[in-house]
Amino acid sequence: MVEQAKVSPQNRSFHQGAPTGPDARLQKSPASYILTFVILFGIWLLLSGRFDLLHLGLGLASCLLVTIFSADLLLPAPNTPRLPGLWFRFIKYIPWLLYQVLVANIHVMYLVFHPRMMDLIDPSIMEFDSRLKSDMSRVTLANSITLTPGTITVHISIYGHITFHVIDIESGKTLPWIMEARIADVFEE
Amino acid sequence: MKLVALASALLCGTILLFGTAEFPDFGDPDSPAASHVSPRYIEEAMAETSAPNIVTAVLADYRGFDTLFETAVVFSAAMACFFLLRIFGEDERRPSEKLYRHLPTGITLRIDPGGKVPDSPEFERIDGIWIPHDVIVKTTTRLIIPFIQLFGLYVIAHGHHSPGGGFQGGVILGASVILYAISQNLRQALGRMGEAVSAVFCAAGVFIYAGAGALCLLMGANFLDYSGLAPLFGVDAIQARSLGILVVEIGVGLAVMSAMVWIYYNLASMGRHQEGL
Amino acid sequence: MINLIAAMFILLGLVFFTGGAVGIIRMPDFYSRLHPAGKLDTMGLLMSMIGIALYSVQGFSLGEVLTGLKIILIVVFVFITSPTATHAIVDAGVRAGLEPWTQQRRGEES
Amino acid sequence: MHLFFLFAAVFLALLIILSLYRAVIGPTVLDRMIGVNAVGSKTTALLILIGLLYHRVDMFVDIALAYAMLNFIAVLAASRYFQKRKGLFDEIERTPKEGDAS
Repeated sequence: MVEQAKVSPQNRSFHQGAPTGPDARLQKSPASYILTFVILFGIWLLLSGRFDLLHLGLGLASCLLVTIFSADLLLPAPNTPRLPGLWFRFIKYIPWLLYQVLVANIHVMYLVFHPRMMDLIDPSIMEFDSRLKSDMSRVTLANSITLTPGTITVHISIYGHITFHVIDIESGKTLPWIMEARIADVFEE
Repeated sequence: MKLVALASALLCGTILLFGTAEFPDFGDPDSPAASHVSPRYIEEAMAETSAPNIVTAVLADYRGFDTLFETAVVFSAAMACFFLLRIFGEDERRPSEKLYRHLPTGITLRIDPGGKVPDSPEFERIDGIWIPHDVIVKTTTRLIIPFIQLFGLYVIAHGHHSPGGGFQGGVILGASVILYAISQNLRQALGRMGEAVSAVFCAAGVFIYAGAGALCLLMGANFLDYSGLAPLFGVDAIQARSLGILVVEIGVGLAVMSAMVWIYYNLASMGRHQEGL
Repeated sequence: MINLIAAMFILLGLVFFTGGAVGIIRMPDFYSRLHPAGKLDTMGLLMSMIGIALYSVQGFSLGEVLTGLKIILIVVFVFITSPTATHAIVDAGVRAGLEPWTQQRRGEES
Repeated sequence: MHLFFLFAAVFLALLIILSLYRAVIGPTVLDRMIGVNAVGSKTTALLILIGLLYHRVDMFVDIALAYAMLNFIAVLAASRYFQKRKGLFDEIERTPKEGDAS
């Protein structure tokens, strides 16, 4: 019934790379409550589209409930003065990411429809050490890598060691490194 | 065993198919439902309850009894899961050793019964079935759970105008809590919404529904005839029916949400509430 | 005019969707199937949603703009969750010990 | 334009059948999950196309959003379940060469 812990290939090596501090434990602060409430209420207005008193009142009550349940989930211990700049830089990062995703998509489309696909693809597993520190930036990197066709993040260890699967060597050669530099700029690390 | 299941499913299907022969034809304009019931709902629902979504009006107002007992069925399903599966006390096959992971180094400690438990925030208690330190899933779900919950509440609140209502919104809310339990672990989910809380909410949902009906009785109207609540809300009878539907939907949503979460807790941890999926 | 642009976007989205569907049938193993499955579908969804949003925002009334924004909300949601779902599946595969298919393995088999 | 949406919706439905092939045949459980995930993302687009056909996009957007959410939760739960509980290992041993598809 109980499968004992299997050592995965990634965990086998306790190799180099600066160990990070512990996850910032989920903390509740007044700033995070207020910010969460404002964000949620904006989304509510978008969803609802009705601005009479009853629905606005229901919206206030719902946002309050969700804020109480999960303010520490959305913004654990926010560093409030830094946030607007971070969001602005993140929004600037998105068009670049979309462009890269589009280019990579066309590459994978070419592979998929090519009659001799089996000769063109050469799947392999690559890895590299990321110098990103915080959880958020690492997750952004991992999801960006996964979103770009041709590369999938398999594992990201607590040291920031990233393992990813590539469909052909071309896809994985340069892109993750460029991405890492960009994300480091966004998160100022 | 598969053959027995297949045979019984086929048998059931055959019986049901034979039963349908007695039904009126599909879309038959002379059948009782199509000649009396549906036209009345379609023509009068908007004027009588001011709910543009006829399905909601039928579900929560015209056929309120039906929905009341559907909610009761959901509640009793959760109760049945609890009585059948819940086991109190420690698991004798796996004595109460505890596993802790030191986050900065990734080293796992095993603490035997009676040992000293580390209480520094650098340690994280992990499941014995070995949960990977999957920072991607954890962080992403952390970010989207509030929005899923907001959407669930939106679906409950806008049952009058858009598809949705208590059942759908309750399912989305319950799914958000289950998502939290899947992405973190069962213990943290229990800390956020405990077993007692889910049980009380589940009963409270049914109570809100039945209580709204009983309140109508007290105000001198029929059971679940929300127009009797007009003096309480301070509006006319039609608006009162609309608000009554909303109150009932909230009750249904509460019951469905906590029933889902409660059933999940019992099923995922095999009744012990120690380690889950 | 806007209709034409919207139709172009939806067609482009359908092309990406086709790529995803053909890809998960043609690719040799589990890991490489994930590439078209997770990502081409996401791109197809983005393209077709942009087309539909353009088509439905023609009147510029409040309700239509809100509907368009909701469609964009779906795209944002899928762009956050789809990589996570892909990662969860690939993680399950690695933990189960599935070996990736490579050109080398192909040479040994044939 | 209406006709165009109709044909697009029918074409998407055909693509769903194509993905369903992987969900039914797929040599391992994980292949089936890929199939289900692909069907889910196509269905989200299909729902909104249906909304356009009925001229009620505002309603179908809600349904599509709920569908996308539940699809994500389902895939995540299934992958966790097979990771922790179910005999993924057995299944892989029974089909040693799933890589020899032509």
